[in-house]
Amino acid sequence: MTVTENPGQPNAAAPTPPAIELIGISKAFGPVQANKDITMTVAKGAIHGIVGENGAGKSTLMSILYGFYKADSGRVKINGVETEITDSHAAIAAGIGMVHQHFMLVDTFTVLENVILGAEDGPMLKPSLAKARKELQRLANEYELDVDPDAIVGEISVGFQQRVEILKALYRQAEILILDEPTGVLTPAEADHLFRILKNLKEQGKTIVLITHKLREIMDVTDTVSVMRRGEMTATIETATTSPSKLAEAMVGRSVIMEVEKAPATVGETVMEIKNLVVKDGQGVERLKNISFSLKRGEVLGIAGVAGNGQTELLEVLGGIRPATSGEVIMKGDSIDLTIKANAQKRRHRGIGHVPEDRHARGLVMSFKTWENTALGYHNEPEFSKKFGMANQKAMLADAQGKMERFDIRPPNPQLVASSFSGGNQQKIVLAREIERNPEVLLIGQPTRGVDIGAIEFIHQQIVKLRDAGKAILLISVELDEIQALSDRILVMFDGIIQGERLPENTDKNELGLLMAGVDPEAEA
Amino acid sequence: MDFGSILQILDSAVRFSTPLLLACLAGLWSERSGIFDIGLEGKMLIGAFAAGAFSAIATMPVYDGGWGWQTGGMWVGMVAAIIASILLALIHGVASITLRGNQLISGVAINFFAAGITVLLGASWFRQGGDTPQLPAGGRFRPIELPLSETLSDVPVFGPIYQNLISGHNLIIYFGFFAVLATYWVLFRTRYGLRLRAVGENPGAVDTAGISVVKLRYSAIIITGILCGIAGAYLSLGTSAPGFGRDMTAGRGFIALAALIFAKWRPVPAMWACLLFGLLEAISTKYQSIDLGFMVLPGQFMQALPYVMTVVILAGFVGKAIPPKAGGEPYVKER
Amino acid sequence: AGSHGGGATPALIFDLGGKFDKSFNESSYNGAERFREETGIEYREFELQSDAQREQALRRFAQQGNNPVVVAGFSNATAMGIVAAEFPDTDFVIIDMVVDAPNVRSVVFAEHEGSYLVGLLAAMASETDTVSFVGGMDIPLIRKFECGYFQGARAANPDINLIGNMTGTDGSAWNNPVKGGELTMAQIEAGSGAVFAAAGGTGRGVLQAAADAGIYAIGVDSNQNYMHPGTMLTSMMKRVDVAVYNAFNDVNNGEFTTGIIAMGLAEDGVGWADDEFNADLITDEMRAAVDAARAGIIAGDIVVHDYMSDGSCPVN
Amino acid sequence: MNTGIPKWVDVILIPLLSLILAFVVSGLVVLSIGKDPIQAIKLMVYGAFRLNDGIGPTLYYTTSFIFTGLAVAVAFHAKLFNIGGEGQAAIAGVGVTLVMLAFDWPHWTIALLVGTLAAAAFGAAWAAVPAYLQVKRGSHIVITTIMFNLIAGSVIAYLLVGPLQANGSLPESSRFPSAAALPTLHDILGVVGINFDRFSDANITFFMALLAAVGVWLLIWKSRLGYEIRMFGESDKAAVYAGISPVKITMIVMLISGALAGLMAVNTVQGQAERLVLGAVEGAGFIGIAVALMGRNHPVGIVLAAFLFGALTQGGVELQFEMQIPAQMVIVIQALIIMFTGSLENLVRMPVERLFTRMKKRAA
Ligand SMILES: Nc1ncnc2c1ncn2[C@@H]1O[C@H](COP(=O)(O)OP(=O)(O)OP(=O)(O)O)[C@@H](O)[C@H]1O
Ligand SMILES: Nc1ncnc2c1ncn2[C@@H]1O[C@H](COP(=O)(O)OP(=O)(O)OP(=O)(O)O)[C@@H](O)[C@H]1O
Ligand SMILES: [Mg+2]
Ligand SMILES: [Mg+2]
Repeated sequence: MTVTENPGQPNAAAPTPPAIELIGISKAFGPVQANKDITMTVAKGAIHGIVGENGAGKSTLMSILYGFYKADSGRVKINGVETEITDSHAAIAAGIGMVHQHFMLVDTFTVLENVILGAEDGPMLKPSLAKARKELQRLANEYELDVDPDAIVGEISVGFQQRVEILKALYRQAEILILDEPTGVLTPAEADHLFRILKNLKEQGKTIVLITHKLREIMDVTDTVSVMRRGEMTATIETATTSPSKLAEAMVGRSVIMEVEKAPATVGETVMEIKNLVVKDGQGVERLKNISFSLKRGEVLGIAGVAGNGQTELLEVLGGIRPATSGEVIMKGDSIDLTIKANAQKRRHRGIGHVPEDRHARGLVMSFKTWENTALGYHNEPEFSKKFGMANQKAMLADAQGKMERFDIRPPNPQLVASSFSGGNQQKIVLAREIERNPEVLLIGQPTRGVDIGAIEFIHQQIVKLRDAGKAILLISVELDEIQALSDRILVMFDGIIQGERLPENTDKNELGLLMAGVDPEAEA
Repeated sequence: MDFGSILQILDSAVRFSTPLLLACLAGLWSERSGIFDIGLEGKMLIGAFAAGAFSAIATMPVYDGGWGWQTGGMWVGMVAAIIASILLALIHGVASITLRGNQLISGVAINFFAAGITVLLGASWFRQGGDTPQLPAGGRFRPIELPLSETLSDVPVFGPIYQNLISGHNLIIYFGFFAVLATYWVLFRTRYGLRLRAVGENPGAVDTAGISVVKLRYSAIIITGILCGIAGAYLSLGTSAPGFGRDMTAGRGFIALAALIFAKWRPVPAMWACLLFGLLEAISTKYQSIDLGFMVLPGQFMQALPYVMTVVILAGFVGKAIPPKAGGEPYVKER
Repeated sequence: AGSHGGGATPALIFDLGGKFDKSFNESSYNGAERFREETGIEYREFELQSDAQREQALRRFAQQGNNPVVVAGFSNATAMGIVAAEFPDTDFVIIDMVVDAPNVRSVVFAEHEGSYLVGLLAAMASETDTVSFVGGMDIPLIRKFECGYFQGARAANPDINLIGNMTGTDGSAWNNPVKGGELTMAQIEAGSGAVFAAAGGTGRGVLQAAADAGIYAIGVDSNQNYMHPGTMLTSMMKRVDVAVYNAFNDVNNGEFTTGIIAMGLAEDGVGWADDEFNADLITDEMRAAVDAARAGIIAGDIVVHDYMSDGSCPVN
Repeated sequence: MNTGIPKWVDVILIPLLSLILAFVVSGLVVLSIGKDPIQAIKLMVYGAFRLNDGIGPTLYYTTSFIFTGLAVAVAFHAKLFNIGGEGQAAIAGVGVTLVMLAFDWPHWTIALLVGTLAAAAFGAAWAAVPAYLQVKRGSHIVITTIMFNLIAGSVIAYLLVGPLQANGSLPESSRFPSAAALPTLHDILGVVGINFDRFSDANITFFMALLAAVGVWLLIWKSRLGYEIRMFGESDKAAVYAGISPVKITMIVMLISGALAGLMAVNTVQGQAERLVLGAVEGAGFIGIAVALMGRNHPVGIVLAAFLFGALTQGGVELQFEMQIPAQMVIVIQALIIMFTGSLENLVRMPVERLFTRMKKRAA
């Protein structure tokens, strides 16, 4: 790191220089221009938000500031001093800390070991660990950041893992803290706690940059906000002077209908009955603890809950991906094989469609062409089969072409591999495949995660259309807004059980949030 | 079986296990840093060759083109072995760290390369079909009698154990056991070890902590090279077959790998695993066929025993051996 | 066969152990070299790398007009049988095995006789009541060495303990000195005072282990006495070099004959190495005994059982 | 990677440049042992393609390498690294021997059919155990297949000095009945009037190998099973989501792979040696890895790469005969080819890609 005094810069007598100044930052990943000539200023002691569509370049920009990526061009000033950030080491030395979207923790290490990694005091571990233990105690007291220093990081919840990340930054005496989508994995209560910490930090004079998709959070905690679009910085505004819909418009470049339009549901008979479902994972931990509910024609049953409370397992058991430990699922009078012999293809034959939570890992084969992906799971159907075990590739291709047109998947070229589509279009490929089979029951996990606002509109419309065609839909989402907007009935899951059932018109975020945290407000009352 | 034969078998087991142990620890360093290494065999082989060749050259009479050293030739061999093995390790490093190539393929290539080049060079240097000349006493590591081994030999039980089993091995064997402790200590007690373990689990965490992933991994690979070189040197300088013979590693690199998995990438269990494999080899050497009463296990069965046991152990007793999480995959920040 | 008027264009094929195995390949190399030095005629050579190359190598030399084509090693019998039939005008020589064809000379050695002599010496020299044997690949030929050796040892000392080990069952057994060393150490632990290695390259480890422990060792095929003066009691010489030299020479002189040639003590085809390196180890008494035994065998007074004649050994 | 380089660069230019690099370094190795690399390469080409006794052995080796290369490739499509071709082929040789010695064969066609089935079955069986251990017990298939190679060696050594040994002194089986002998290329091409190398071991299995290549192409890219195999290889999670059992697909793939590796025994044991000998596989199992890598796991590439490696092997014999360069030279060349086309591929790929992106940018 080289520090050069800028002669044009006012010194101590003048007002404090901004904590962060990014000047003309550009960055390309191969053919992708992730950041284009970006300039941004953050005042010292401010909480600054950054919003933008998926892939807009937010993480890239902050990773450059943190020295994780190297910018192709541009300059950085920290506290008014031109600073060359060659790597994360230099960033740390300049007082910058970052909590990455995907945590950078060593799962097999203890909290303490994770905290000192790279900030040890000498070649031997013992003294470093002892010192860190004390320091952690102090930080915990000061900022409400309690964690057991000897816990193995892989075994604590994401909320605590995030605290470890913040502790790591504070232990390195960060004056500037960057948080990349910190609330995506938190319960509302945990998120509130986080924001309290952030305000506390702000009071101590620290500068905070917050990347988030949730416009409400921007409105609640930030002082200023920047909007990014396709690698460019389109606006920086005082938060007080804007509104969510204005921000959304700035992000997408057109006005967005933020409400889902749907008629009241006409609910029919029960299609699927889940009774006493229990699922244990590989370590023998119960992930689903005796769950029962039923699903009816013509309804969207929303399952709310913080990620990791059993929703994934529920979806996977129903979708035939993992066996159940015990329990029963009855579909139209016949029970479904939940044993190890369960098989997702058989489920599809029974009329169960499945849009998985993780489209990258499950829903698509990223290196497969679109026409191969639109047959995924249905490749043994008669229309895709030929004699002697051969595949009818012509039929697959024609089928893909049609789906791409009907779902407005762009570019509509079935020969392109899945990874060359944007997140929204990838999700549309999965949806087209599952919805066009016209399943009796459609399982949908996180339908709009990482999907831009325009695509969200379309996807929501499709879900509602399927419901109106009299099909049953089980929707799992960590986004409360989405659950509230789409569901005709809401179940809240917490720690493998159904914590409560509500109708959307009779509840609010607050109550759902409490349920998601394992508290039943009705029971308490 | 009397006490004497038991001691003899154990003694033999220690000798058989030493090259395995050194190679296993070598693999441990590499894999703990996130670089899979099935090229241990090749690095050992080239180490054995370099050791045999340079020790031979050092001790060969001057008129034969050697240096005419009477003693200490083995140290020349040892250094050569380490250098040769490090060079191969660096090729693996460039392939898997810098060029982000496939680590398995790189390992396979290195094994092939070593199998070929040792014979080519050996045949061209010494004209003995790829073998090196027999080494004189000054060109190899001789057993060391530990103090008091004669004096204590009369003490019942412990005396013979001390004299035969503990004393009377060469320096490399003692180094092997020292390396276990050193590996343990460095990995779990020092800053470097912490970082190294971290880079094998999550290189992103190391990178964002401001430490160079590349440097850490290269350093681990070099340690792997050193240890493999010593393992190879043991084969040509430390056994009763002084000198290099073609393909003399005979699959030990793979057994060492199996031991590493068996030990779940931990140094002390690695030692036990290697001793177990050494013991199996010692038994199959001493008992060439075993009469079970109702049938005789043929010699071929005894020969295959270490391999069969490897499979059985991997399948039956290891449980789920979870390798360092980042192992095998190159660290790619920007695609 | 044998119809050539003379003038050899000889070719020599080495078996898997390689040209410098300190054993019979090296011995055949020495024979060929001697021929080259004496006659100035160059010969062609090929080191087999795999079993599958046997036919190819024989055929190639025959095809290119080499004569005679000589190969040492029992494993070549089948290939020789095939190729010899394809090239009836070429003279072939196989050593250590009999191939019944009109253009093949098969040279076999009475290894059991030579082994008997070194067994005698071993038993007399051993400072313990045990002598031992390390073989290479477990095949009848090596059992023949072992059996002769054991008979000789018993003849010298009817109470002597005998230990025998084979290194392995495939080709790698000829080239595994580490295992050879360990086998020897185990034998020493079991009391052996002299060890005979008939194991090709594996013998290197046997002889070294014996030298390290200070017991007597006996080499095989070529004279290996020089390797560890002081502990090398002797070597069981098997004059493969003579067989090769004779084959080259006979063709060169137009005197080549086919059929089986047996080389025993009488023909000096086998024997024990007696040179400056082991002079101090052989006492007069030993020399007298071994000379007597040699004479007895040649005269037919002593009959050494040949393991390969019936696949069994009278002593063990 | 989506840098959008033209396909021909990806499948032809880059491997070719890597190959050239491998040969350049091989030349340096030849130089380092004091021999003339130019002469060596001339000899190798001459030795491998000479009509009377070069191309025949080359095709014989090619046949084996096609089988083992396909075996590796099929497994690779499921991201399984089958290093066990060596052992699978060896055990397949036992299968061939058992059936060949069991019957009096009325005609070679029947012998070929049964021999093929036996080879495939035994090869598949030897692959089944590591496959099963991988899916059920999590034993790393790379290590178990290596162990099974070594164990196969012992099994064969046992059989050849024991139950299968023909006469008292040689570790080999009896000769197969002559009616089981497969027609050689000399016999076959003789029918159409071509006088092919009379002594070469190349035989009818060469055409079987080509058929197998076509079969593998159909399997991997045209069949539903192949679709499942590729899907499993690309993403095991997506495969489970699509209703594919990892256990089943792993077993099937390894059985196919083992069977393909086993087929090379028809070439070597039934076609060439006509008896079981020690070391009948001659390292072809390992070479299959290099062949698959070079051939980009595509049958067309594999056939070409197998031919290259066959020519290398036969050319290497020439080096031995004429320049006294040990056969290990060929192993070194193979190693360098694996290295440059496999693990060091980016050495060539990165600059080439950069070049093409720059050219594209300039064009745009
Ligand atoms: N390491 C990388 N290598 C190559 N391309 C990348 C890399 N990281 C990001 N990109 C690409 O750069 C662009 C910007 O990505 P970035 O992660 O900065 O977006 P983002 O605004 O943070 O999105 P999100 O809202 O999903 O977090 C995207 O097109 C992405 O595909
Ligand atoms: N290393 C990388 N190389 C290439 N593309 C990347 C890389 N990292 C991220 N991307 C791409 O950048 C975009 C944003 O990345 P990000 O990590 O935010 O994932 P995401 O799709 O937004 O998932 P999440 O649901 O976790 O937000 C994605 O399209 C992703 O594919
Ligand atoms: Mg991001
Ligand atoms: Mg994101």
